[in-house]
Amino acid sequence: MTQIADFAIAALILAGAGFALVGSWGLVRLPSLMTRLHGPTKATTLGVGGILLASMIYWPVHEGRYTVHELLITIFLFIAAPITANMIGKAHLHRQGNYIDPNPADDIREGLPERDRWATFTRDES
Amino acid sequence: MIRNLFPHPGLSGLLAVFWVLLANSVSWGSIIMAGIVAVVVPLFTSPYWREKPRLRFGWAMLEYLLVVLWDIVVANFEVAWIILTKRDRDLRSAWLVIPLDVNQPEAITALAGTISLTPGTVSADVSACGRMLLVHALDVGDRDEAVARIKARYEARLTRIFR
Amino acid sequence: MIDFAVSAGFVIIALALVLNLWRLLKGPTRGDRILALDTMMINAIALIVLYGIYESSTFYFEASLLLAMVGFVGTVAYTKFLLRGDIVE
Amino acid sequence: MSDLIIVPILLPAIIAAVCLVRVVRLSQLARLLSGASTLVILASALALFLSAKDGNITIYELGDWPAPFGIVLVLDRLSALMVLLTSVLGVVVLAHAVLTGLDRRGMHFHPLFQFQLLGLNGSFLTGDLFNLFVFFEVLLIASYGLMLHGQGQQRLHAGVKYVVVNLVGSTLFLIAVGILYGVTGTLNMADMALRVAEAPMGDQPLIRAGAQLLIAVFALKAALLPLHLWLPQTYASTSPAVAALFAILTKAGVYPIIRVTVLIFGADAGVAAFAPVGWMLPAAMLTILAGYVGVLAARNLRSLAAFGVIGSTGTLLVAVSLFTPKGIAAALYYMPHSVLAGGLVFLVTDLVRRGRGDDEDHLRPGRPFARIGQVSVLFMLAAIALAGLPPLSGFVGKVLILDASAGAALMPWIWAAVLGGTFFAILGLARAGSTLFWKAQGEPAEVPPTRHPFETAPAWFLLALVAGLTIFAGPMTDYAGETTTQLFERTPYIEAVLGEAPRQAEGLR
Amino acid sequence: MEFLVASGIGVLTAAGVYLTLRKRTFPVVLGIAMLSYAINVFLFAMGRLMVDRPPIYGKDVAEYTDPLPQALVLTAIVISFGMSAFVVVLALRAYLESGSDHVDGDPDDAPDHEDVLARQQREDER
Amino acid sequence: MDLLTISLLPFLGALALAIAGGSLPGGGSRRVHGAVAGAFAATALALVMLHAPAVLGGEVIAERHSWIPAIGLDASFFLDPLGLLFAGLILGIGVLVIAYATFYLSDEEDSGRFFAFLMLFQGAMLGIVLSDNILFMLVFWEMTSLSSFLLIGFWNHKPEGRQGARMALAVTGGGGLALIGGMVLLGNIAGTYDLTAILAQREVVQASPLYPVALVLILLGCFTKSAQFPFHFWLPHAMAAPTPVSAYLHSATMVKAGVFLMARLWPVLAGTDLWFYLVATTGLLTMLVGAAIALFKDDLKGLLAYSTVSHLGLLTMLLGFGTKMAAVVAVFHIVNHATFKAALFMNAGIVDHDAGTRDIRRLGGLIGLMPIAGISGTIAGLSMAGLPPFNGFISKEMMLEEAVHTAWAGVPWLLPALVTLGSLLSAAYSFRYVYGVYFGPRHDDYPKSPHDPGIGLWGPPGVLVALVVLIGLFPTTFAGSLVESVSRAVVQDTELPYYYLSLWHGFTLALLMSVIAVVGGAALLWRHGIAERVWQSLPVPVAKRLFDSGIAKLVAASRAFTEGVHTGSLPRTLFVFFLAALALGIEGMSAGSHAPGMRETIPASPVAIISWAILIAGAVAVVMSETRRFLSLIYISIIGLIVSLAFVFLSAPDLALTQISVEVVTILLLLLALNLLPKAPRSISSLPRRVRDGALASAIGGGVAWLAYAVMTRPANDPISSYHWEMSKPGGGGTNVVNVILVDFRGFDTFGEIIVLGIAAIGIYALLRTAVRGESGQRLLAWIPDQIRSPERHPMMLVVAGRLILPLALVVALYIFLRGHNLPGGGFIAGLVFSIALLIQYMASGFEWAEDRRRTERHALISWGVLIAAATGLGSLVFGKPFLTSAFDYFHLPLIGEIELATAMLFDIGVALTVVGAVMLALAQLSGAAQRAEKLEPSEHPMDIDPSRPKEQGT
Repeated sequence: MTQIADFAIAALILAGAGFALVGSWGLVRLPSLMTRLHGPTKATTLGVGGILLASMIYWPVHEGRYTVHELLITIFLFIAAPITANMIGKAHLHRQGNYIDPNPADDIREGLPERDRWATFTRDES
Repeated sequence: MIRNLFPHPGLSGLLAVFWVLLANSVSWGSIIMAGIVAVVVPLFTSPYWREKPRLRFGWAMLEYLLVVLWDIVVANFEVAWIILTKRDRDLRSAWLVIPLDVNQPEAITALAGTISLTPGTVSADVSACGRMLLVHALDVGDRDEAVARIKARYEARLTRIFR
Repeated sequence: MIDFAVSAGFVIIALALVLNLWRLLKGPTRGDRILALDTMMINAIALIVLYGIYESSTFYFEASLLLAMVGFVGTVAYTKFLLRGDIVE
Repeated sequence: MSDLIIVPILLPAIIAAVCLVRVVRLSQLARLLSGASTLVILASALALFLSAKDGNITIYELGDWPAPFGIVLVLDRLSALMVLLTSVLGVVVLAHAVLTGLDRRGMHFHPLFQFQLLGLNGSFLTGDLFNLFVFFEVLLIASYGLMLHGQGQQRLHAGVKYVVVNLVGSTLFLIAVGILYGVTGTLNMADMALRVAEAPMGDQPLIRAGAQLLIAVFALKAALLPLHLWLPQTYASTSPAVAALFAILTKAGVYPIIRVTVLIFGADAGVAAFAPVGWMLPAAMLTILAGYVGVLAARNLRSLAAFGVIGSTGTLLVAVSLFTPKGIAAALYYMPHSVLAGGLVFLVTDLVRRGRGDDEDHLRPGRPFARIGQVSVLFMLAAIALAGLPPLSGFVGKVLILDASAGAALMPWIWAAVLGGTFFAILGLARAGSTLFWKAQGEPAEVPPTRHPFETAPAWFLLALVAGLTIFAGPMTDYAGETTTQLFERTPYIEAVLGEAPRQAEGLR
Repeated sequence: MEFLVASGIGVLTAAGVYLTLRKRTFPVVLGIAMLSYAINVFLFAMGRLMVDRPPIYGKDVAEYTDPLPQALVLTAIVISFGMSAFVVVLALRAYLESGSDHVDGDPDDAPDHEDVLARQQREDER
Repeated sequence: MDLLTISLLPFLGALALAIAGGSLPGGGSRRVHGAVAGAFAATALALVMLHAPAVLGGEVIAERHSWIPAIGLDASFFLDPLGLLFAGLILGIGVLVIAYATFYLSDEEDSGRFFAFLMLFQGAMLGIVLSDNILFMLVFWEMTSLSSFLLIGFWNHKPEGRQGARMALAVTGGGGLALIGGMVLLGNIAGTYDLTAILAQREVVQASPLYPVALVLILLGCFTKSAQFPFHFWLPHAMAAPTPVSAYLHSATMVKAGVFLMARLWPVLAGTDLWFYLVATTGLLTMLVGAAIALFKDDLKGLLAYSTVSHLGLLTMLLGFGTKMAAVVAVFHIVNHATFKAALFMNAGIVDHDAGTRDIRRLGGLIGLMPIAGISGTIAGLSMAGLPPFNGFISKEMMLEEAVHTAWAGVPWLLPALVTLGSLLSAAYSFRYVYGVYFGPRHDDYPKSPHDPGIGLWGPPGVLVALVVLIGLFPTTFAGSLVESVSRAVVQDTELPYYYLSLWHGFTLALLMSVIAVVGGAALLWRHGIAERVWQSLPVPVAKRLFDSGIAKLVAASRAFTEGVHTGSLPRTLFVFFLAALALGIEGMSAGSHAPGMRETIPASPVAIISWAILIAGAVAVVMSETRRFLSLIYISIIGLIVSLAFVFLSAPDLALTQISVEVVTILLLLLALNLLPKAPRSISSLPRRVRDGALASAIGGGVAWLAYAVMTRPANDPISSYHWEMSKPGGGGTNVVNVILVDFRGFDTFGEIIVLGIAAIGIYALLRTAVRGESGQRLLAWIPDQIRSPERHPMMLVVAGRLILPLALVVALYIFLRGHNLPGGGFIAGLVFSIALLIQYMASGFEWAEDRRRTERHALISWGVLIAAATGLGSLVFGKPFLTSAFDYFHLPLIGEIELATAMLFDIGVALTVVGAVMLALAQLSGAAQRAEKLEPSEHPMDIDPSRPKEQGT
């Protein structure tokens, strides 16, 4: 039983760490900010999630105590990650859309239809 | 009376659970403390959250949660695969515009959060009128289909949770 | 086995941190840097949790909890600064 | 009785906190409370002084934890003297501030003032090195607030510098404390004295480095050349009444130099023994000259006073840096004089400034003003005190210092610096006085409606104290001598702090 | 490990010293922040380094990290936080009063405001 | 007590006049003031005279009051014949001068002030001559300089009065400083400051290697005071003072102080070659120079002033001879000079007062217009010239006699010749005075019509003139015993050489010299015009101009130095500080032999190495991004993160928690500030400067690193914290030792720490509250955002997340707070977490919106925090325990089980409250200031976009 659990723990740790690395690799490798945004916010959530899960299994198996408070970290991350992504996205839209950042990647200037529809660019006066 | 004591019943419940998780033990002590927390904390925070979301508790929530978790796991692998293998020029990243049916801020946020958490998509902005969501997708074949999938898979369930 | 996994996990995450640093220093846009910093923070959370497993110790849990809870505030503030200049208005 | 020691620390804290409450903050009540508190502190400082006068060393173990494990307050002659000085100056400056309405010209004057007293008293009473750091920070942050009180562009810019310099200084303080703790394993000064004496040879260079850095921090606060560069602009930019209180801030740097060097890095400290003795004396001599040359060079009365404080502190430090019983005794007599004279000069500066309207305190002829006669007499006497001329106490102090330095290796230089500095001071002060008071011609300046009839009273009171210091120079020098004896006889101090058999505590470790 | 910590302290100190010697208030403030990082670690290190021996008392715990420096560092952190906050605001306030952010209050040699758009487009993001 | 009373009387008079001075308006006041002053002086004089018989009879009246026994500075007085002579002069002439001044001053003048100063001076002078302790004497010595400063500058509307006063103070005060040095040295040589005791130690003193130094210093004091060449120049400029002052100070008393002191110390100091050459030469030179200048002064007072210089030189020279006989002569001449010179000054004052001018070229023939003044002036003048039968003749002749016997550097004729020349000049200027004023051609254009003044003015000089004549005619009767006993006192010997006071000594060489002098003087006056042309053509440096330019140069140099060094530049200040610290650190480390540490080091893990590299990269990045401030803020976060990780790794969870939360607040603060600051400054320091700073920074960094390494690698020295560890649970009731230290063992530190935080916050508040006013307020109003801003202020998602985070964070804060005593956590961290949660509300929904929902005043939070902490500490006093003694106990509650309650928790509540109050106060106020700048409409909604919100009407 412990064997299996240990295997699970090890696998989860490695998987989690692996996802973290892949996410960070994505951050380095992907071509533009909007695409890079995908890497870390996801891979790291599962990355951290895996390690947290490992921790949650580890404690009852090895120390004889149940711990669930790792869940709290997950909760906070799940609240925080989308907000961060959203805010970074907005900031990026804003700066690219207003020609502040010189990097023309992401097609934002060309690709974003009807620039004045979005909260970042316009204020709904209605 | 009850209303005054629990301005946010949902929140109170969440906080109680939260406390028990924090204390990491299920004992009378922690449960009583959880009760206190559930009462006291919302009293303090309710001015900052006046417009309470209208929620429906039940299976819908759990189902939604499970679906999202599953999607996170699955999509994580997809994105990992993309990151590791796809070349930049093969990447079909695109902007998706999702018209919204839900209109409570909490619901929109939940939807946007879900979209962001599930890999491959990031919600970047809300429209100025609040009825559309701007989503960036890392690699998508058919935009309309992606939009439809999001609406069906998440938004539909959310409308059941948020009255 | 666990020991090996944890040790490997340390190194892998540390590598991830280096990758984050690279992006953080390189940019090119400010958004990239903020994103890299945020990622770094999340990787750090993973590192701390892993360390807790490694040492069989619960003393470090709060550190990761706190990092998860308040870490993003900094990120939000940076982006708000980019958007508006003023982070509280 | 024993709880009396914390009154000068605790009372201002409580009063300041109460003064922050909105109701109190916006009413006359703050003045009342602050005044009452300052008077009570003075009373308790007097009581403490009397109890320490006979050579008793009183220990107060905070939290009932024995030294060196907890923090102790130690009342001996030296700390009693410093606390008394602080309280006296506090009363005077507060009276001046209230009479001239300074406390209404900005926010939070009274809480800041109380906090300032708290920081000063705390740093004089504590027997713990890190606690000293904390109180230093309290007195510094309060002084930032007071220094900026009333604001204005010049003051703000000077404030930035003052604050930054002191922050950097605090950093060094922590480094020094860290090293000393790292090597000796203790923070209590008495305990550290024992441990430094026992330190193996290999540790001694580190201890000495820690000692030097620590003294450097104190020298920064004491404005010892070349670490005095922050002072002129700071003191010249703030309101003179606040600067009057600051006259004791430099002494808050001198006090720990004496305390720490004599107690911890005394004769048995190996290579760390009297670590600063080599460099402090030349630096102090140059400080005198820089200060008094600055007096001659000053273009307004505030910077004149600021440089005067530098010169005066330099004189004090010359005596200190001899690190002989005679030298320290001379320093301890000169210390109250320096504080009171510095305060007096700044109070007079304020009176001049308030009288002269647009001319402020610039050293240029202006119009006569109300009570110019009285103020000119005050100025003359303050100048005599500052320059250290007879018949006021500065002269006595100087003679003591000259006497103490007779026979020192650098004696000719010391004498040249002390006397030469005085010469510059005479020239500068005579110039200033004749410009301000004798050249005042024309119609008298309009009297601002806020002038209080008794606004010169605090300055006169300070002057009376200086005179008292002169007349009672005998008892004062005796006290200084006894204090010095107490300082150099360290065993009673250490035993008082650590208990009769300090090594008993060893068993626990 | 000791070497890493010591050299880390050294680098932080050097950076802090360098920055505090700058002639504008903002880097000086940053320098002070750097110095306080350095000093916190320094003070902490004075209790010697130990891995996984937090000073939480337990009957069977034989080894522990020296708790005293940690307490000192906590005090120092709080104090330096208060001080930094004060100096930041003071720097800002001095700038507002005089329009110059030189530490010595010198008049600025370049205008701070010009055509916002043009400036930002020219600004090199890296 | 007599002597103390005597010396105090003038001071009391001064005090009385100072206090009552202003209270008597109108013209009559000066008479009252004069009467008061005169009464005090006369009383003192009477008291002195009461002792005169005894003193002259050889008794020395001594009196000792202990003052500062620690250095042997006692208030001891003694009255011997020398003292008596001078006291008599001071008080006697003082009374006369006061009487004279009462009539001399005009009604407009502040006579109260005048007499107060005069009495002050009198007291100081009296103190000098009565002191039996050389340190005590110094007190009075400098006081004479100070009070004469006031007197000379009495007519402060005149620039020459102010300048003269400053010059006098600079010279005599400066000399006084030298004297202080000399006296202390003398006291150290002799082992006592007691004058009488010192006087008996001639051999000891003169054998000391320090004797020359002490002598030179003391003589500097004497020479400056007595206006000896080359310090003579101040005296004529002191003539800007009212005439009574000149008469008093510059003839009779103050300038004699130097002579007095030389006479006083004559027994110990005189008699060596050094003394002879220094003193006699200086005196001789002064005599010649003074006389020569006097001859060509047109101003009566100037003439008299230089004549005084000359006569002082004479006296000095006599004392310098070092023979007893010369000393006797000196004593006699002191008496004589005092009488005729004071009379002449007053005479000049009368002329000035009644003829309206003191210019000798505009005067003449006054003898007919003002016979009384004329006669007395003539007599005094002839006495000064050294004509019989006046007293000046006798002493001068004795002086010439002494000169004849004295060889200078082995040249026997030099001194007599020069002395004769001096006498000649002296006679010439005396004649010039007498002739020029009273006998020369009469002028008709006097500003006033000259006539004899009332007795008030001519009476006092009349008394003196009478003395001149009487002493001249009957020297033995009127001065004999006085001179004798004074001379004994001066030489400190009962044996005096034989001398005989008489007008006629027979045909001696001295008589010849006298004749030469008188005849030559008359001839010189006859040919004054020629002499003057010769004099004018001489390149004589004008002392005043030299002095003025000297002072100006000194001031300029001081300014250059002071303003060059004290630029107030912060980088410079810090650079010096860092350099000093570096030097001191190196100095400390290089002393003794440092032993490298033997403690086993911890192997570095890969993660640690990588973290280290990241840290360094972050630090370098911060430094490199000086012109891009936003970036440097991002980079600095890296450092905070790595430091937190290090704390986790190195067993400091509490520190990690604190670091993490402080980090966030700091970043928010910096961002708030950066918004209003320039974000990308153009100019940075020059390259050499950066290199220089970088070098210093690296050196310091290296030093600190080295120190850290040196300490870390040695075993701990039995730290006191082992006690904390042991006692934490049983004594402090908590298992988190760090926390127990914070709230219990060292709770006092924490108490101070929250006060610092509180003060910082209220300081920030005060700074920002005024930011909306004045220049800063205008700048805020004129502020335009320096970036393009997105229109959305309160993003919906952020608001919603914030709503959720707030209660959760509160729970976490509560949790961290409650467990702090036993596990990582505590009040400070809890307070910070709470604050951050609140700050999210501010960030998400805006300042106004969040402020509206605030229910407690933040100042009050700080107050309550401090008060609760203090009250907790005070609670223990009730139980007779010291401040901050903690108590804790375990309670068993049904259901819940055992819980622990500790007062330390209460203390921690105080900490938490203060933290929340301080952080919120600081940050909210900062963002509030920015609100002013931005002039935005306050929004009533928490978020900008809310589709569920009912649409407003009309849109």
